[in-house]
Amino acid sequence: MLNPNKIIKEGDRIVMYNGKDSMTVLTMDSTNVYNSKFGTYRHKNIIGKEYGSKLTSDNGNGFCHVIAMTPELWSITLDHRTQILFNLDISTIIFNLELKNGSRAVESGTGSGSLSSSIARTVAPKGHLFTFEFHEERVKFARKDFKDNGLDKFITVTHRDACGKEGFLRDDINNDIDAVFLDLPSPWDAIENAIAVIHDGSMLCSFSPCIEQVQNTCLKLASSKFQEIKTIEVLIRTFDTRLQEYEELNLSNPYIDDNNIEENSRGKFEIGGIEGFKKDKLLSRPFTEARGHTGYLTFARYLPNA
Amino acid sequence: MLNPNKIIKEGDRIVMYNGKDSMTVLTMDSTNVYNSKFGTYRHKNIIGKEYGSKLTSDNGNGFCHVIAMTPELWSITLDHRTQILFNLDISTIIFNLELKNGSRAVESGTGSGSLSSSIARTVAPKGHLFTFEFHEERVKFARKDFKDNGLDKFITVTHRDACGKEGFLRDDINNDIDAVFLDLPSPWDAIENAIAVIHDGSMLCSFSPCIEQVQNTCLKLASSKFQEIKTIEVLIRTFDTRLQEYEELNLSNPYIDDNNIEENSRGKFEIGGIEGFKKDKLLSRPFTEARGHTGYLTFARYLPNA
Amino acid sequence: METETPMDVETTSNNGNNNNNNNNTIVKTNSNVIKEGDHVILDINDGEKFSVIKVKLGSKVKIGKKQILINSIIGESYYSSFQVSNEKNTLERITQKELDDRLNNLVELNQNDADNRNLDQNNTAQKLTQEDITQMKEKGTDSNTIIKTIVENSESFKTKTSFSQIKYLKKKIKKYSTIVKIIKPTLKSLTEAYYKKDSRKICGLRFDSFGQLLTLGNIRANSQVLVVETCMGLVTGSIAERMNGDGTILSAYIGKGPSLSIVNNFGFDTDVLNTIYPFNLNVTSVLNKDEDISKLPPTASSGIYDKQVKEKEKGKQQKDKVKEKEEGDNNSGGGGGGEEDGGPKTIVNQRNDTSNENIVKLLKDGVWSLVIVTKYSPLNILLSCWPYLNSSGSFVIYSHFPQPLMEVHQFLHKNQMAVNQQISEIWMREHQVLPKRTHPMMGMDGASGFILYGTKVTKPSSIQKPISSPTTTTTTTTTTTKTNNLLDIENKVIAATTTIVATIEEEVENSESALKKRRIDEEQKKE
Amino acid sequence: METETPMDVETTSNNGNNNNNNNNTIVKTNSNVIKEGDHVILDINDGEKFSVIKVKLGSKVKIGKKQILINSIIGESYYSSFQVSNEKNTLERITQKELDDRLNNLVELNQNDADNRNLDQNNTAQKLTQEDITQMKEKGTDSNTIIKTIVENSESFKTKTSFSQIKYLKKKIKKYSTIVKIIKPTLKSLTEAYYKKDSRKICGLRFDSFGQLLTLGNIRANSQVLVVETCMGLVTGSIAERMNGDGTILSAYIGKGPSLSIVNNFGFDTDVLNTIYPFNLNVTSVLNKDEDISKLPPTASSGIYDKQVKEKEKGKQQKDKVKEKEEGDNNSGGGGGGEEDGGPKTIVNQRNDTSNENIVKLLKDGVWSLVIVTKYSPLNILLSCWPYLNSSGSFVIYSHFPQPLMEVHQFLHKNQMAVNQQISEIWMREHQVLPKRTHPMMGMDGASGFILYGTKVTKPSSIQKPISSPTTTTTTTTTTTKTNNLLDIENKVIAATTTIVATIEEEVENSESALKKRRIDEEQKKE
Repeated sequence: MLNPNKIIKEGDRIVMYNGKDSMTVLTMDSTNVYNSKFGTYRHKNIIGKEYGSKLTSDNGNGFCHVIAMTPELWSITLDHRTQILFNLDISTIIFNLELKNGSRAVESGTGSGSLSSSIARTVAPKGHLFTFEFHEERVKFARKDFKDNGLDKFITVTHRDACGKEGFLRDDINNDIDAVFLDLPSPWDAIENAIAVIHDGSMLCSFSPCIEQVQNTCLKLASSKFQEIKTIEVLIRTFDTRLQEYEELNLSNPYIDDNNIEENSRGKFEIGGIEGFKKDKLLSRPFTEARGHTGYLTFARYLPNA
Repeated sequence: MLNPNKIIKEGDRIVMYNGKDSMTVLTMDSTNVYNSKFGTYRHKNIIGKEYGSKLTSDNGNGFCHVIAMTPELWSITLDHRTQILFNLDISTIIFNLELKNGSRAVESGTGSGSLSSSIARTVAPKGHLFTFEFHEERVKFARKDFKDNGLDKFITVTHRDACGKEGFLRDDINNDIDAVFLDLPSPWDAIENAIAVIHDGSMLCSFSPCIEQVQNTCLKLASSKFQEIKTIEVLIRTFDTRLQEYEELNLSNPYIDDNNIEENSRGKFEIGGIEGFKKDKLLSRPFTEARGHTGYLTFARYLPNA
Repeated sequence: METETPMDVETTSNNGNNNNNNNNTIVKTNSNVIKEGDHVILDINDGEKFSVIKVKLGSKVKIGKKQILINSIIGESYYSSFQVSNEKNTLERITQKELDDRLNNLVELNQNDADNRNLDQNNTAQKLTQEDITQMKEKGTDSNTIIKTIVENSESFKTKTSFSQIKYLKKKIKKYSTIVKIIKPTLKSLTEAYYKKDSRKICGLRFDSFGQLLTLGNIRANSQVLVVETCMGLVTGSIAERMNGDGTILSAYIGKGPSLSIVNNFGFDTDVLNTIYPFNLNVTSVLNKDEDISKLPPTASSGIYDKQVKEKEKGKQQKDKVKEKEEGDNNSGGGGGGEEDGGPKTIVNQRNDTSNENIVKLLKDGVWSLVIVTKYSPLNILLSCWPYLNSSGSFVIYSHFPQPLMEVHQFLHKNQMAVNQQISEIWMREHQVLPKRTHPMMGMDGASGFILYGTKVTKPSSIQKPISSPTTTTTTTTTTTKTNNLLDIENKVIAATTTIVATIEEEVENSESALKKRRIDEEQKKE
Repeated sequence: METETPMDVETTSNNGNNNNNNNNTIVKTNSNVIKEGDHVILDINDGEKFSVIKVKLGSKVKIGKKQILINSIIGESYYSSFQVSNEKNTLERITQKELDDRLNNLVELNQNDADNRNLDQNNTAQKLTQEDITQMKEKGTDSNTIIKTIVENSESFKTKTSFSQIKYLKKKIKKYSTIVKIIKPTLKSLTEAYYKKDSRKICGLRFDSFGQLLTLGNIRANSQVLVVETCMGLVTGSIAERMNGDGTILSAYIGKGPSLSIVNNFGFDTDVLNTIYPFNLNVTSVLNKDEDISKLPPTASSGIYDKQVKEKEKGKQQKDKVKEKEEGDNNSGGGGGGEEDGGPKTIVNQRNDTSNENIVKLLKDGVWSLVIVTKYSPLNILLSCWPYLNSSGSFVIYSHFPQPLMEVHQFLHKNQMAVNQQISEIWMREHQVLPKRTHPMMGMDGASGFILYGTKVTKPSSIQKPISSPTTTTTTTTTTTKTNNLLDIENKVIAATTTIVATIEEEVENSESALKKRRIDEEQKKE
């Protein structure tokens, strides 16, 4: 996922793109064949092509764009075992946790591994993500996905309850964690465990859907030497942008000459004695179906000495 | 406020408009003079003019638009004695309380009378608003304002605590209230009083800034034979729309001929060896300073028999 | 005021001990009871489907695949719920409490809050096959039994939290039984129903934008309003409801005849219907050209006209026209003709004069509000109606897209035809308020549409004819004019705008600073 | 990796018991301590003002009207607060607890929650005049005493709720004393500081949009990125911080020389600075014309270059150029040159080769990400850089306005140059979380700006030269071309778009249905 070449080769994980709603992940295996309503593609015919190419299917009936994998595409295409964090929440978390190449981060729970993949991209290759998940099946799935996506070198998955006695303690963690992310039903129960692995100045983020969880978390943070406690909501607004057929009526008025309208002959029509014409106009509006809530993001910095 | 004539006459309340931030309310009195940084205007020179006219000041140095009063302009120009409800909240409240000419409504508290004026416009002339306010000074101000704006026939102001024993009971109210609006610190304490004056099918709305108030209110409503309980937030997004100077750089690329750009000579410039030109473009963006919260609106219908 | 029809009782039989402005009688205790002759909305399964019908003893309504007798709703309260009895094909009253109890009695709910640590992710926890369930249904098993069986065969149900269990049961109840709620048709309920059903038919007008439209349009009784809409009459009806018999609504249609079928569904009294004057928008266009108005065809009959009455009046030769009208109706309603339009047509405007001559007279008298909600480009419509809006009157335009409103805004601003203009959009979100589970709803309607409003003003000299070209950015239109002319216009516009940009800037900054100031004021007050 | 400078200790002295990808040493316990040589942000009175300085024993900073010695911050923790001692002109450490206690000890707070029933609305509750207060200040009275006196003379203070009292006191403390917080310069803290100070200098790039920009741009270590920005280097710096020494950043400037002064304020190590290759955007333009690159002037020196070193290298004849550059700097930075730029210049790119020849080589090798954040119209910039973005690479453009992004979107879509395109905006709100007083903040930043992102694709045959005319709506530009030509273009565009409209529709609907589907999936999972 992190270092695509320009040319597709055996073993690569690629995305077959046919629209935002129609993406498929393939691992290149020259003995294999990909079948879809967009045509049949032998992997060996894909291998050797440039990433980003528009491929024609083997029988010539369909086409498909083949693009390189990113954590964002991965989060769209993955099988949603749990609710996943949305892209905007992820980017806001990474920005405010001050992650970069070299950071050492802790996450709980792992869930579908969507945030984990994004964190790994950011902290690799010098840093590391330790992710904790109490659900055994999810641990297995996550480990496999990280390996398949070539992220396993940068992510360690631990099967453990973050609120339990052991918390985030591991032999390879030694008060050197720069950032902790919590997505738990009772995040306040994991805050002492977080404190055990972070250092002066580390950041913590808790994601919760309900305001009551936020209230408890903020109280716990305030009484645990955290400062800069801040709760925000971020929601994405996406726009439907396109050349749109738009109808103009030719009505007289005392303010502008309308003969320029009459000269336009594209798609002229008449309705109830009024003349009109159609034109293509570049219009944009927010999508009606939108996401009204994902969760509240609470950020805080651990400052035991300030 | 409700029945402006086309021509300004003695005693009219008008708005001197010089921009969204610069409006003044005047009551026409032919002996009076209006002085502002936009010039001096003798009222007698304003009287007789058409509403909506652009007036030149008496000394010819300034100008001003004179427009008719509306509840919206009133709410902008009034002296904010308390926090006022915003226009969008007001229109949402009126819509969902199903108010119309003929409705009988109860409001508490009166506050600055901003919502009261809007309700009065909607229920007049066949209906009536009974508004209750526990702060004596506000009662006096409100009565005066309603009279000055010609709304006093449609609004009765009562100086009373809505949560007190008497509640909304009056001789001229007899289980015939169609809609109740509550803007109180503890709205749940006024709900029994509201029930005493409404009828089967009446609507109630409570406005609260804090979520804890909403939680208490919803619990009380659910246990008091209200149905269709719904809490919403509405926020206005306003747009800065204007012809804007926009700079285009003339850079070569393999995709479009750029000679059409070079021919445009308006505001040509050069920066770091790159040629560019300025053009006016109609652009729009949301204002940076926006209102992030006014309050939660909780609506419910009283259905003791359903 | 007479009470000729039994519809809209609340309004027409409005009297009692009110202060001084009320010449009607109040019988509030009856106003919430469903009576014969009422128009009612049937809300089937909490918004799954809506129908508007006129209540008549003995009439049947198609719900699902069956014809259901509605007699039992007469005399009951509005907003009551009824269950469809599959055996008797009738509606049976069911209270909210019964619905709730049913939920609680159906199965025992979990008392401990289970966590989902060991929850199996594969949804293979149901032992019944879809076939088993279909069989039960076909046998006519009652819904409670079906649900109980499903639950008993669900492995995962026991591990759910009580909250999830309730959610699950509610879904199943909705799936296996039909609940009908009888709703009073009002602006609010009709807007909700049409928006849910197919918002395109009402130009996507969401309730909150609709509220703004009426507020910013300064809609009130005893006013004159000019409305241009392609929302099947919902906007005209909303204004009529607000005015409730006092005022004048000039309702311009685009097409062969008025397309106001939703006006019927309000169940308005004759007084209210008589405030509506439908006319062809072409009248304003012809009037603006100083052409002879008498050449225009008269206002054709429409959904809000009783066809039979009209036909009698106008004779056989009108028949073709009516047919054409119906086509026009369908066109402008975006496919119209759903079952909500199927109710018997009421008689409108028996007393008001909708002749073109009278429309022209009313237009020339002037209106205080101009309201535009159509699928067409708004600038030409606005300008065509502009001469009839009184100076200082309010205009308000709703559009799906911001771009057309930007053009109108710029045109009116540039030519100093309006002040106090503002383009806005609404961000609206619903909240789930439950103990320990309070949060905004996950789903949200992201598109309120856009509204431009403002106040018409005049220059000292009276209206001058401004330079042409709507804005610098309208394009396909502008670019096809003769070129010399075009370049001239460009130059003029550019020359004209440099100063204007400054003026707007000023106003805009003022408006930002006004908000700041208000905020400071408020904070000081809060102390 | 060497540790040549004491800056950015956390990164450069990074080692210890990590798994397998870490060849550095960790001394985490020291990483949060302020040391000589560190770049730090001084946050004065909670965002009232920011300064970035390089810490040196004995150096003074101007705070208010005084020169304050900063020695005392060395050795203290980052994010600590200091009070300005007016007597000694030094900074004195004050803990959060002390600040809180001060609030509580100052006066006795109200224990009962007063209501505001009898609150006098006129703000005449203060018996002290402004003159009295000024006199106290001039006498050098310490802030605590001033506040105490003000409170004692306030009639209304006693009637306030304890919550309002605290709010009131906090405000007064802020007004009558100066608290300085020492913040570590990072992408997050610098973005916050510059956004608060003058967001126009950084093109209005808000933190959440910035996060999206880096995520959607697929920014990561060991990648190649082409960035065009007029944000004084904040965007270039952000990418450098993320990459932290591993990768290549081609940073195109528009003007006489690089305008990257904010890059200095990150306090980057040489390794990190060496990943940045500034070059004149004109290089891509010249390269696209197949003209001789050697005719272009070399990359001029800039804020991120040590002037002295450069001058020595290039000789005296460059002096004029440096002056010009500074002007260019000011222009594109929107008035730049505030005190935050005044710190000593660090040395950048001593090892990397920023000759135009090497830039051309790096461009031709291709980049995986193209990031554009400028005040200029983005389409031409994007197209000029497009040949150097690898196929399947990510592009992301930030703009204050949606309209320019719509044009880019349409152009790339029409010519099938990109897939997975999306224009978006962020709605962000902060919340006050307090017992019984939880609510969203009343004030909100309503303008996140707009982002367009997408993935570059190529056609099977290799890039064809598409038809000209950016979009049908660009106007002033298009309309001034020769008319015959223009009409031709119009027709072509219109012909081309009819089919495209359908394609988009399909994709758009898919995307809506995808959201629906996901929601259903989630709900099923929740059960």
